[in-house]
Amino acid sequence: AELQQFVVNESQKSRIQQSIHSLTDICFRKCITSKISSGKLDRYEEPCMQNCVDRFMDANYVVLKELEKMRS
Amino acid sequence: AELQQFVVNESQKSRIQQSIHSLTDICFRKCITSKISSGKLDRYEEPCMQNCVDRFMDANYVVLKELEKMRS
Amino acid sequence: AELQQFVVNESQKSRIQQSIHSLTDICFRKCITSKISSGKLDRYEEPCMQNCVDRFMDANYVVLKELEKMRS
Amino acid sequence: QIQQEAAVQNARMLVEKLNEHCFERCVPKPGSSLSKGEETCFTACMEKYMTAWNVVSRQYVSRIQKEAQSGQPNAMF
Amino acid sequence: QIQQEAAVQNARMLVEKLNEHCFERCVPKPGSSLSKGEETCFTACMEKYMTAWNVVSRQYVSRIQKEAQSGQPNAMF
Amino acid sequence: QIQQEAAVQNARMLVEKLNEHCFERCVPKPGSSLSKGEETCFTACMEKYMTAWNVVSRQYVSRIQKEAQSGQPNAMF
Repeated sequence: AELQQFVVNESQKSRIQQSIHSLTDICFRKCITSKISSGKLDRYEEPCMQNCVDRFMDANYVVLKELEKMRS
Repeated sequence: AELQQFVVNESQKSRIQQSIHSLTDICFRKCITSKISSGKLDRYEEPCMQNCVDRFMDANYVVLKELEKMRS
Repeated sequence: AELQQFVVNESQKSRIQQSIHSLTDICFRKCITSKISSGKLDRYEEPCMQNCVDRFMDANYVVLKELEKMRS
Repeated sequence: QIQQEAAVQNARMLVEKLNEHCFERCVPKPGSSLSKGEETCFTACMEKYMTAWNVVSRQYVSRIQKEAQSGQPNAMF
Repeated sequence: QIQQEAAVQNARMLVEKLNEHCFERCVPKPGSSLSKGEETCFTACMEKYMTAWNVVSRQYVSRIQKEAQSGQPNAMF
Repeated sequence: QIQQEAAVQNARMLVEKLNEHCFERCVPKPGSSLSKGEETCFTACMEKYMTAWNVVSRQYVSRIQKEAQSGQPNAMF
């Protein structure tokens, strides 16, 4: 049972890592659009990255709600 | 032998599923280009999706024929 | 130990194959931009593909140097 | 159990792709909340993507069945 | 050992994505060597991508924790 | 047998990528059949992609060999 729990935890962690990579990919493309001249995120880019994560999760939530509606 | 058959079938099914996801990805990008205002596929989009699948398979067939020519 | 060596070699080979596919993908997109009219690489495309591989590796090397600097 | 695993995997893949496409299309500049227009676009896009997936499934499966019957060389992809 | 394997896998993925994005952005036409400008762009882009990855990690993890506490349905993605 | 498996996997990947790129480039609007022009483009594109893959292979392998000899830190990617 302990081993099983370990496997579940690890695969959950790996799914979270995967999502973080994928979100960074998507949001970098959306938010970092101007010429790259500094290594810092500027005052437009940082909130854009944060909003991008939150709006993606909101949108994901919309999908889940709709899928539930369909099932019932 | 039964188990082996089961594994073969499952991996074939998974390859088909994979192709369907990949084709939907490619053809959605090609055929759904105007502003999204309805959940239905319109009279241009639906045949475009169908043709996209068939033409992709035709093109795939061209590749296979050429590969065979090269080998011989 | 022999089996282990075999697994290491195979997974290294598979990583190299993976890199080749990924580089072909990236560099084809960068270097083959004009209308496709011949199966040969033209006099601009071939050196572009070669430079693309080398510059990608250079850039990768820049990343590794920076990561090392950070660690120390 | 393996089959169930595969079905979950399949559904997850569909939702993942759908999210990517529809977020890309419907939320060009993510703001401090999802606007009504973005949400409407997203719901429509989601339906469209699932319909498109169904159309592709039907077309693809009927095509490989036809090819299998006519004894054409099997498609690798 | 599995955990270490996972950490290496994670770092490799980050470097891979970063390389793809920054090469795409900073080296539009690969020449016979990496120019000074390309290298500067690449170093900045690398730092930016890693910062972005950190911002996403923090935002994402705090969001799923909030959702877990409020008992919302678990996100599939 | 594992090696053969790997070779098949490798060939499949090449065909898959080639199809994606060339379909994208040569069939902008899929019609009710593959036109002669589309097919010609596709055959040329296929040859070009395979040549490109060969050029990349040669260049990449010779580069990592050179790096291995000069004892440079190993590239992660």
